[in-house]
Parts: sequence; C-alpha cells; structure tokens
Amino acid sequence: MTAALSMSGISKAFPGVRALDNVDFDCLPGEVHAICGENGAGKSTLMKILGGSYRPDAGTIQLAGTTVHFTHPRQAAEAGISIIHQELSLLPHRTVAENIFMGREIARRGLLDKAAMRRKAAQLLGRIGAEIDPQALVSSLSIAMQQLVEIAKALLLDARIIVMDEPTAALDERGSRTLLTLVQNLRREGVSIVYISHRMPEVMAIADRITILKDGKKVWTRPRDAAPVGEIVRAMVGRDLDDFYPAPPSSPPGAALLAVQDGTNAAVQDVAFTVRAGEIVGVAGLEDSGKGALAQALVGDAPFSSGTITLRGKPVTLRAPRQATAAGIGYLPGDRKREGLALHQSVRDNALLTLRSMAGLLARPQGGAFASNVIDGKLREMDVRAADFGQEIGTLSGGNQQKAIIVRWLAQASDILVFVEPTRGIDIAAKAAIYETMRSFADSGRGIVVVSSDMPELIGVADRILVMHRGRISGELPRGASEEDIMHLALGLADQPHREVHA
Amino acid sequence: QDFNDPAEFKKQREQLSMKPQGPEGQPWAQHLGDGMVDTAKYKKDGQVTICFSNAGVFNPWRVVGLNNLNAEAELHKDRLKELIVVDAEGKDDKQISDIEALVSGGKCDALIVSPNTTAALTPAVEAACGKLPVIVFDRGVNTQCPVTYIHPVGGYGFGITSGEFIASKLQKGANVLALRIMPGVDVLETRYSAAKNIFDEAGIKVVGSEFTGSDRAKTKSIVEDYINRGEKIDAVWMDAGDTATAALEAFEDAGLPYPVISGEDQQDFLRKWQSEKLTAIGPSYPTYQWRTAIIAALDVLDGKQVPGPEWVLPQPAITEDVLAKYVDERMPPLHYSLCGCQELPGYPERWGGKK
Amino acid sequence: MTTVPLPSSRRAAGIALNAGLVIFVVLYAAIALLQPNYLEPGLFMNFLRRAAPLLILACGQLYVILTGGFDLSMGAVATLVVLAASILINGDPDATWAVIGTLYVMGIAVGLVNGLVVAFLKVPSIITTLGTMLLVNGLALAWSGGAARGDLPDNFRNLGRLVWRGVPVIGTLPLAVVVIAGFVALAWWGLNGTVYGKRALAVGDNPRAAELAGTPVAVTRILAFVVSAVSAVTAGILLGGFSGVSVNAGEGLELQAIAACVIGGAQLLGGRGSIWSAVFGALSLFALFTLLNILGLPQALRDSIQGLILIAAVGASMWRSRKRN
Amino acid sequence: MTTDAAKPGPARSGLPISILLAGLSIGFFVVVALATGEVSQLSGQGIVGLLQRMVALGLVSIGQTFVILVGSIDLSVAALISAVAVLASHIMQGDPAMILPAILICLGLCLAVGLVNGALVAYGGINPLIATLGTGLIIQGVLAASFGVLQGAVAREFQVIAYGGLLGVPYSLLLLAVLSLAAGFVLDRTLFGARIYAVGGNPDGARLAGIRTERVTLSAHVVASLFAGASGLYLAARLQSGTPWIGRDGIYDLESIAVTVIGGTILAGGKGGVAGTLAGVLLFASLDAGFNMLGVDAFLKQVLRGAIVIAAVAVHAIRTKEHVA
Ligand SMILES: Nc1ncnc2c1ncn2[C@@H]1O[C@H](COP(=O)(O)OP(=O)(O)OP(=O)(O)O)[C@@H](O)[C@H]1O
Ligand SMILES: Nc1ncnc2c1ncn2[C@@H]1O[C@H](COP(=O)(O)OP(=O)(O)OP(=O)(O)O)[C@@H](O)[C@H]1O
Ligand SMILES: [Mg+2]
Ligand SMILES: [Mg+2]
Repeated sequence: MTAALSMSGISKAFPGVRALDNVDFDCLPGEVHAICGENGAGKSTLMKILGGSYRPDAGTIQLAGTTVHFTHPRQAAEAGISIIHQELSLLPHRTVAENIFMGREIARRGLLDKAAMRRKAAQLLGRIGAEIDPQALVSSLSIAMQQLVEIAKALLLDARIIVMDEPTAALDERGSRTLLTLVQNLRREGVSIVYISHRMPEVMAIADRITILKDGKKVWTRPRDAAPVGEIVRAMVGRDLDDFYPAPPSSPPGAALLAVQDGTNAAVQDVAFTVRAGEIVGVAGLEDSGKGALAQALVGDAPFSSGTITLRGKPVTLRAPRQATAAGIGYLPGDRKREGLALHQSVRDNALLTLRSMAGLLARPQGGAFASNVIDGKLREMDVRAADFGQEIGTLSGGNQQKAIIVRWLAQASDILVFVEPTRGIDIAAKAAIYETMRSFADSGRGIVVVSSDMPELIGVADRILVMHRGRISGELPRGASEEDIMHLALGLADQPHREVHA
Repeated sequence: QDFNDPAEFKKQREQLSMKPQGPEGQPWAQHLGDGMVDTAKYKKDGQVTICFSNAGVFNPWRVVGLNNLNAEAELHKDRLKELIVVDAEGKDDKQISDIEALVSGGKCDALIVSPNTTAALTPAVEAACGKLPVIVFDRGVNTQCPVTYIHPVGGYGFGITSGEFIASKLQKGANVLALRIMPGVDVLETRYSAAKNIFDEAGIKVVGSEFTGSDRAKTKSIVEDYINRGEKIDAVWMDAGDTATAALEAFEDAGLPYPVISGEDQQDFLRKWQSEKLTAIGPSYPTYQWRTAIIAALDVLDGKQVPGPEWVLPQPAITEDVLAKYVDERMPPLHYSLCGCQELPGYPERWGGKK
Repeated sequence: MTTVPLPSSRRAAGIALNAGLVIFVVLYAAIALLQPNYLEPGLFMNFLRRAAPLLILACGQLYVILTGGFDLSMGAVATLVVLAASILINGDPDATWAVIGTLYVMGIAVGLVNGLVVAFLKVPSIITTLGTMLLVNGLALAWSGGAARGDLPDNFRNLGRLVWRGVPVIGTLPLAVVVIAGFVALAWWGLNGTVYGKRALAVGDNPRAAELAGTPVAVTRILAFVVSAVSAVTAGILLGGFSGVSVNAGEGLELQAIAACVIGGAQLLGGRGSIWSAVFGALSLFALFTLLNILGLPQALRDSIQGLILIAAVGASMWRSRKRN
Repeated sequence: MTTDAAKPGPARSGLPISILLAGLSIGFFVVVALATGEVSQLSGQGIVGLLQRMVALGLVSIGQTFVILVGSIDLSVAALISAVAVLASHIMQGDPAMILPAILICLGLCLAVGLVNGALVAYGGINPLIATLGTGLIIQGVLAASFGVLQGAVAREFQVIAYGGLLGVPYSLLLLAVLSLAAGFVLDRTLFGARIYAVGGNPDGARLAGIRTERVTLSAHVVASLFAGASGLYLAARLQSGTPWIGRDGIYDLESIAVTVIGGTILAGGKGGVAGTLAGVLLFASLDAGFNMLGVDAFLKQVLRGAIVIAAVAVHAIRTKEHVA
C-alpha cells in the first residue's frame, strides 16, 4: 500500500532554533499515526509544513506518491489535507456556520448560499455530536465548544488526510470521548489521521503507529503494540519518569486559609468550600459547569455578586485581580497566550510582572528583589529552559512559558494559588515538574485550587476534588477517587444510583 | 486661473490712486468707480431678516471681520429682526448645503455670502439669486447674478503697494525673501505675482519664496535657515502679516539688524514697527468690508441704489506717517487695525481688547 | 532542538536605538555637507532648540504608544497652552510662573480625561483623542475668540528664546536645550528608573495578561496620557516662547510626534520601544525638515518626500525584523 | 477572543446600533427644527438638503468601512479626494466629451493608489496608519506642487450628478443609496465580503483556512480608494472645480474613521458594516444642520462635536469587556 502521506528529510530552522532536523514521517490510508514529543519537539512545525504554513528548508512531501510543494495553506487544503491547528483560529464576531465555512464558502459566481451553509454546518456539528446552533456567535461559545467548531471546520473538506494538533487540550472527558469515536469512524472511511497529543491514554487508545520526536529529530516510529507507555516516555524525555505524580503529604492539612460561602454570580450558584494550609483542592467538571467561572471569581476577575470570601478568617472583597493579588491570591490562567503572557517581553520581565505591579510606582525596576540575578535564580530553580532569560518569552515552548508564569507567582509569595488547566498542552516532563512545584508550594503551608478538565491529573495531584455541575458544587471526593466517581458527579447524577456514566 | 494678468494689474494700480466716492472718513461706505445698480425690486418694508453664509472663521482676519459684521448689525436693531449666521468651517461642500438650507428655510430676506472658494460656490449662489437678493464679499463668484460683489481693490493692489515700497528702499541687486501663506489661493497668488513683477523690474533678487502656513514657529525657522545659509536678506516681503513679527524675531535672535519689511495692519506688527523704528509698510486687505456687507444688504432691502455690480472699496496702506494713528495698545496682537470698528458698539472688548 | 544563542533583548533594544540614531546621523551629515556651518556647535544648538517641541512631544507620545494607544490631542493641547498663556499672563511678567502652573493643571486635566475615557468607557484612544482634539481646540478658540489675545512677557518668551552666549566648549546654550535635557532625563527615568516602564510595556503587549497578573492597567494607561499631556504643555510653552502666540501653534504636531516614535523604532499598538526611539526619531524627522528646507525644494514636494521617508523608514525596520525571523 | 457573552446569542446584533443612531439623529434634527421654528426644514426639500450633506462623507466612509473591517485603516483618502477632484476638473476643462475619460482616469488613479496602499500594508507589512499617512503626504505634495498646471473646471453636464435629480431626489443621493446597498450586499452576501470579515477577524486563522489574506487586504484598500474617488468626483461635480485642499479641509480622513467607529465597526476589524457607518454619517449631517438652525458658535460647535464623537462611541464601547487601547 502506498502511503497516503510521506514526508522525508524535512528540516526547518527558526532563528536560534533548529525546529526540525531531517525528519521522515509517513501515514497510510485509514491509519491513525500519533506523534509524541516534548513541548518544542517540533510536532506542530512538522504539521505546519505539511499544511503549507511554513516552507521547509529541506525535504520533500509526497501525497499518494506524487511530490507536492505548498506555498500557501490553500494549496494544502486543495490537495486534501485538513488541519486542526493547536491554536484556535476562529472569528469571534461571526456565526458558527460562517466560521466553519471560512475560506471555503459555498458560493455561486461569488454569491454566498447562506442557507446551504447553515444546513451543512448543522449536519457537520451533528456528526461530531456537538449541540451548537450554527447561527450562534463564536464569541458566545466556551473554549471547548469553539474547539468543536474547529473540528467541524476540518471535517468540511472531506479530506484524505486530517491532522489533529492537540484537539482535546480544551475538551473535557465527554468531549474527548466523542472525538475519539469520530476518529475511529474516519479511520474506517479510509482517512489518514495524524494525531498529536500529550495525553498518553488517548494515544494508546487510538494510535496505530506512534512516532516520537525529540529536539527536532525523529527518535523512532513503531506500531502501538511495540510501544508501551514507559518506552514512549523514555524516548520523549530521555529518562524514566517513574513517580510522575508527587507523593501525598505526610501531615494532615492545617488551618483554613480560604473559605467561600454562598458564592453566587451569573455563572455559579451557592458555592461553598474551604482550602486549608497544605492542601491542593481540585475542581472538576464538564465544559460549562462553572469551574472556570469559579476560578475567575476567586481572583476577582468575574467576582461573586453575593456570598463571602474569607482569607485566614478575615472577610475580603475581591473585585479585581489586583485586589486578589494584594490579598495573596495568585492566578495561573487557562489560556496562556491570551491571558498569561506578554509575548514580546523577556522571560525575566514576564516572571517579574506581578512583583513589579505590586511594588510602589517609583520602585526601581532592577533593584532589590527585581535584580536579574535574583529572578534568574528562581527561573533556574524552576528549570525554565531558555538560552537567555532576556529573550522574548514568545520564543519559548509552552511548558517553559508555563513555568515562567508559575515563577511569577512564586516570587510574589502568595498564600493561595488558583491554577486553571496548569498543564494544558504541556509535555510530560514539564508536567511532572509543575506537579512537583505545586506539591512543595502546598507543603510549605499554603494552598492551591487547581481547576482542570484532565481527570487523571486531578486524581493524581489533588488532595480533595470538588466536582461542579451546572454552576453548583455537586459533590466532593477525597483522594483516591476514580474517574467514574468524578464523572458521576460531573454529569449531575449524584442523586441517582451509580451506574453507566459513559455519555 | 491666471494669476498674472497684466490688465487686472494695471486696473488695480489705477484704483489704488483713485479718489473714492462716498462719505468722508468712512471707507467702508465708500466706493471706487461710478457703477451703481438699482434695487427697487428688492424693497421690503418692516423688519427684515438677513442671512449670512460664512466660509468660516479659520483665521484672525475672519474673526475680526465677523465681529465687525455682528457689530454693524447691532447698529440696525430697529430694521433688522434677526441676523442668521451659518458657518461652513472652511468646507465648500458644507457651504453649498448651508446656502441651500438657508434659501429653502424661507426665513431670509437677503443673503450675504462670503464664499470659501469662488468656483465652488457659484452654482449655489446662482440658485439663491433666483429667490432673494444676494450680496457677495471678499472672494467672488463666477456669476453676475448677485446684486453686488463687495471687495477692496484686490491682490494685485496689495502686491503693488508692498512691492513698490520695498523696491523704493533697496538698491538694484538687493535680496528679498518672500514669505507666503499657502499656494493656490487666488487673492494670495495675485499679491505675490504683482510684487514679483515689481521686484523683477527693479532688479531685486527674490532669494526665496516660502510657504509658512501662517505658522509662526515655522516662519521663524524658515527665516533662521535662510540666515544660517549666510545669505544676506535686505528685505522681507509677505503676502499676509500674521507672522511678520515671527520673521523679525529671527533677525533679533541672530543679532542682525532688521530688514526692510512689508507686513499687514496687525497690531503686533505695528507696535513692533513703532518701537523698533522699522523701515516698513503695512498694506491692507481691510476687514471693514464685513461692515459693508450688512450696509449693502440693508440698502438693497430699502430699495436704495448701491454701488455694483462690483462695490470696490478703497484699500489703504499704513505708512510711517500714519502709523501712530493705528497703534492701539488696548487691542490684541493680531487685531487688524483697518477694521473701521473704533466707533462700533462693544469696541474694544468685542474684538478682544482691554477697556 | 539545538539552541543557538539568540540575540538578547538588550541587543535588540540596541538595534532599535541605532536605527533612529543612524537615520539622524545620516540626515545631519547630509545637512552638514550642504551647509558646513551646521557642524558648528552654535548652529547645532540652534537646531536642537528648534527641534525641542517636537522632541518633547515625541517623548510624551511614546508613553502612550508603549501602552498601545495614540494621543492625537497633543497638538490641540499645545495650542491651548499658547493661547491660554497669553490670555492669562496678559503681558504681566509676575504672573508667568503661576500661569505656567495653571497650564500644567489644565494639561493634566486633559490627560486624565483621555485616560479615563479610554480606560473606563473603552473608547479606542484614536477616537477618544480625536474627540478631545476637537474639544480642546474648540475650547481654546472659543476662549480666545478665535484669534490670539493678550500678550506674552519676555520671561515667558525666554523659555523658548533665550540663548546663553559664551558658554565654554559649546559656545552658546539655548535654554530650550536645557529643558530638553531635563525632560528627556525625566522621561527616561519614568521608563527605566521606575517600574512604570515595565508595566507600560506589559500593558501594551497584552493588557489582559497584565491585568490578571495584578498590573493596575487603567492607572498605567491614564498615567501615559497624563505624561503625554504634560509633554504637550511643555512643548506648548517652548513653542509660545520660541515664536509667540498664534492659533495654530500646535497644528499637526501630533502626527509628527507619532511618526517620530515610529521612525525611531517604537512599535505602534504597543509593547516595544524605548525613550531613544522618541528622541532620535524626533531628531531624524526634524533633521529631515531642515534638510528639505536647505535643499530649497518646492515646499509641496517636501511633503511628498516626508511621506516617502516615513514609509521607507518603517519599511526598512519591518524588513530588518523579518530578516531576523 | 471574548468569553463574555452569556448564551449563544443570535448573530445579527449590528442592526440595532445603526437604527438607534439613525433614530437619534433624526430625532435631534426634528426636535431642533421644531424648537427653532424652522418647520420648512422638515419638508421634502429640507430633508433632501439634510441627506445631501451625507453624500461626500458617506461615500468615503463606505470605503473606509471596508478597510477598517479588514483590520487596516486609510488616512490617505483626504488627499486622494483632492487629487481626484483636481484631476477631474483638469481633464474635463468644461468639455462634456471628456467626462468619461476623466472619470476613467480618476478611477485609474484611485486604483493605483489603492494598490500601493494595499501592497504596502499587505505585502510590505507596514503599519497601515504609517503607510497611508505616507501615501497621503506624497499625494498631497505632488498635488500642491503641480496645482499651478492642473487647473480647470468640470463640464456643466457633469455637474448634473450633484445638481440634477429624479422626481426631486438628487442623483447624488441616489448614487449614495445605490453604492451603499451595493457595498452592504457585497459585505453580507458575497465571497469577497465573507473574506473581509475573516481576514479582519483573525488574519492568522484566515490564512490557515486557505484565504489569501494579502489579496483581500489589498482589495479592501482598492475599494476604499475607489470610494474616495467617487467622493472626489462627486465633489468635483458639486464644486465645479477641485482645489488641492478640499479633502483636507473636509477632514475626510479622520471623520470617515470616526463615523465608521461610531457606527459600530470595530477598529480591530471583523465586526461591523455599512449600515452603522451610514447612521454615523447621518448623525454628523444632522449635527451640522441642527447646529446651523440653533446658531451655535463655530468654536462651540467643535467642542460639542468632539464630545459627541466620544459619547457616541462610548455608548456601545462601554459594554466591551476586552481591553481597548
Ligand atoms: N514561528 C516561529 N518562530 C520561531 N521559533 C519557532 C516558531 N514556531 C516554532 N518555533 C520553535 O520551534 C520549535 C518547535 O516548535 P513546535 O511548535 O513545532 O513544537 P511542538 O512540538 O508543537 O510543541 P508543543 O507540544 O508545545 O505544541 C520550538 O522551539 C519553538 O519555539
Ligand atoms: N458573566 C456571565 N453571565 C452569564 N453566564 C455566564 C457568565 N460567565 C459565564 N457564564 C456561563 O456560565 C457557564 C460556566 O462557564 P465556565 O467558563 O465556568 O465553564 P467551565 O466549566 O470553565 O468550562 P470550560 O472547561 O469549557 O472552560 C457557561 O455556560 C458560561 O457561558
Ligand atoms: Mg505544538
Ligand atoms: Mg472556562
């Protein structure tokens, strides 16, 4: 069987970085080929070359045996390649249908056929099991729903090759399962699928073959059966990662640090919980369950309209992130690029942002705690890898960016950190490092609220898990809970007998 | 348009020395030449409403003028029910709409227009002429339909007065720097072409002709640049005097003697002239013509004969001998002395002066 | 991923600095070539004196540009300052200092309005300051009746006019040059000597991220507009001093100030730039004006050349940064 | 991308702004007319006069809407309007036989300017503010320099556009109406329109979706220039002969941007439309007419207009949760 896609000898350098070095990659018809690798290994770059966004410095691409040269994404699309990119690329002010048909509108002599597009959009959304009105504005959708729109967009083309670059990063368990079913169906139709994910269980569940990239080079390609998880991780990271999740704390939690009573706003109702010193409290929930809104309320970004928050026994009002910061609550937002990073500023400046923002206006920007060597020490401690901490943070890989933001809050010496999707799109080694940091932060007598749609992550790292459903806390689970337990509460089945929870 | 019309040059030169007709000492009510038009058909009894479509108040000359016009209107409270002033902010298009709205509004008994641009306003004025008596002043329109067109002698006259004065003070081969406001405006272009003709004839070299946009800082910088070039500047000729003192300051700052200069009738220039004993002249484009517009409109509605179809006003220049008469310490720096407004109600406060 | 050393941001800033400086040096060399006496310290000082208003405006504009905005109202503020000074002082030298204080208060008020409207009413700064430009200009003209009123005494005029002669080494020293030095030093200190500069860059780069990191975004923006207005007042005082009262003293200066910052390498919409972008950008632009004057080209064509240079300067820096990526 | 909206809402939310704004404008006009006793302004002729005030600004603003929607901006329209008006009168020299050639040459010039603007922005990567400021300066300079030789007047027959009419409705209004409808149709119903919204809303996303974003940006600039050309031709017809200053004096650059934004098109691009823009133009026209009836002093008018621009944008901007700069 000729490969549907075969890339050989692909190399690509960016200033200062050799992103790909002589990489070979192929994919057969009706095959799911997963690519794994650390952040910055070159996965997305390889796919962007396939999609015509970048031109390779060297190497050739063949589709079903014919060599192609793409200079614009349009050509790749016309050649039957469809890509779900890692970054969302939607139009916030336009409807779902208009987004799905972006660049491929149904038109006759330049005139749009809107009705046809609406129909087709509804059909596509139905196919992926998304209950989204094609007439809705994208800006009114949650990130997860937007991701589903992206997927529908990719299916529009009837492509022979579909690339999915971390399609489930923003999806919850239910959304991910629907997607995996969809992938199976596509495979059955003979579509070739390139699947990129940092979630090992997914990869193991659907991949036919797995390719590992490391530092821009291919390590190996193997059938799934010949690639146990341990091997994969070793190939990616270059060492064994045995104790992936940190050990639970040895001593019981201390006094209550943070307590919320009757917290209510447009998105959440009557939430109440406490976080004690030394505790990591997880918050689980499906999309639109209000877990994100809870985090925003805790940091004053979308405050509670009623209810009380007490910090170390004292009631506080948090109406803006700055107030929360001053009160000792730090925030690691879920959307790194949009909410976390000043992309064109240096790693150092990003790490110092909060400290400098909370200092007196006339403080010297390089003085005392802001001195380069002090913050460099902290960055190094957190193992942020950059050639020079003076370089723009936008040039770092996601994991290193995330670590730099964590350093921002560690430097600020907050009491409570609210982490939203702390490891979204982050490779396995960096994940382990972040978990380690979270644990030791809690162990030093402080508290963490971690909001995540990654259930294994919550199970592994949280001391307690609050599960949300429709804006309310539908239950609380101690350490050791299973995914089934969480799903049960997340689906709002708490009052019903524990049965089948697969949606 | 031809900005160098020998016939017009000659005509204006003659007008400059012509003896005006009309009441002595009231140049705004005087006129040159004999043409009169009959206006009996416009006669209207009782109180009247006069409408005025103004091009704008985008320079001090027009500000002083508008004050003149308003003050003149106050003199006629008994006859004048209302004076409606509409400002076009320097936009031709808006002025056309303004005129159309005034005419269709039906309130106006007579219309005064100070056109922003000659050609542009012609159709609108033509349309208005059919409905009511129209009086145009300052810039004209390309039609004979207005009852009369009020204006002083004109641009050539201005250039002749200033050019001849400078030529008379300089030797052949001397250098003059010409400072102009901006290109493309007929009344300004003709000032320059007239002066240039005279300089060429007298063998005086125009070392440069620069546009200042009536910006003082720019003017001063330009003159400094000429001084820094090491060029000797014997005289400065200007097509408008707003920036005359700025030009003189450039010489002061460089420690050079003042040049011979032609400015205009603004107070700051006159004061400087007086205190520094300059060799200077202040030709004018008198703002009293704004008074004439109201006078003419009322005369027309009275059915009186008025000078026309062109009402040419005298265009005096301020010279050494009459300088003292025009300096008025109470007035703001850019007040135009030939406003003919000293006797008008509200002088000097209405014009920004101190009591 | 083999990491090759990246150009550090400090080096990147150095490149930006050199861009403005290089353009300035080239243009000034051209001036000197045509008119060698411009190399004398006296004429150079005079050049600086005349460039002073633009240079100061550019420094203020830079603050706003760094935070991602524009300030179109500075020219109008400068005009207001000139007219107001003349009306309020009205020739009385004793009133000068008190009036200057008042002028700064007025300027700060305009800056605050700009900042508050942008930060809280969420009106884009280009529209907000277009509005305040009209508003301030209208107020200034309404107040003065549309023409200059009052008078400026010598002690006020000296701020823009006074030149000390017989100064060692440089020969002459205009007071305006001392004002520039002081203002630039202050502006530099604001961006590099306090944490404000880093906050402004972060806000210009990604306001949402800055907000979530605890940065007082609104205050940072408002301060930028206030600094910009203060620079406009300072420039207005120098303008009034240099050349006296007029109703169009500040006309068009806002766009020149923006152009200066951009020529100097600051990035519109925020996040990149240093005080040297403003300083050397303004000097370059002013050198260009002077050069065109000296060349004696028809005035009109000077506009065209200015347009060409503007596009070329920005195009060149675009091209350089593309090549780097 | 925002996540502020609560429920997946309906798509068409652009309409209310335009209707609200139009309603307010008309209301203002009517109330003022009644209050000042100028009832005749409410007659057919009065209304036509009001609408006629929209034509010149309306035409440029439609074009401006296209570029702003695509995420760019055009500051060169004012200079281009002057250029077209001057060129049209020069070519025609009053000769009706030259009407068609003149129109074609003028539109050719606009096409060229649009292509240059578009190329600088889309392919050169130059910030559109700077690029179009530059081209505007270039055009303005060339125009002023050559005005001496570029004089003339349009043909009488050509002036019919501005002064003739059908059943009491001036042709110029019909022209504006037809072109507005056409522009609205293009934006809403055609491939080109969809691409404009895509490129403005998310340029990277649009590129990844296979859209040749550069071409779309370039085309939008061409559209803007052509509409500026239409405005210039209309002005030439109305004014009989163009001067190099009509565009600048009309402040068509900043005003067209202001009305577009007032009409709800966001400066970042990707949201808005022609209906809102026209409502913004109507607001300006009503203000002009209303202030005339009220006899508002010229300078006060400017103050009010500044405040109204800010307020009109604030009304809908204040609801945005995103940061603006
Ligand atoms: N446009 C670019 N300019 C400069 N460097 C880039 C660019 N795009 C990617 N890189 C660099 O190339 C390397 C590979 O990046 P790539 O995005 O392909 O990684 P990835 O494997 O997809 O990582 P992740 O798992 O975080 O998505 C990284 O070091 C990245 O910083
Ligand atoms: N200000 C608001 N007013 C009304 N509804 C809101 C508001 N903010 C959020 N919501 C709604 O509340 C629900 C909870 O949203 P939230 O972002 O917290 O979900 P989530 O659990 O974080 O989902 P995801 O994992 O996809 O981010 C959503 O339906 C959202 O649309
Ligand atoms: Mg990637
Ligand atoms: Mg959320």
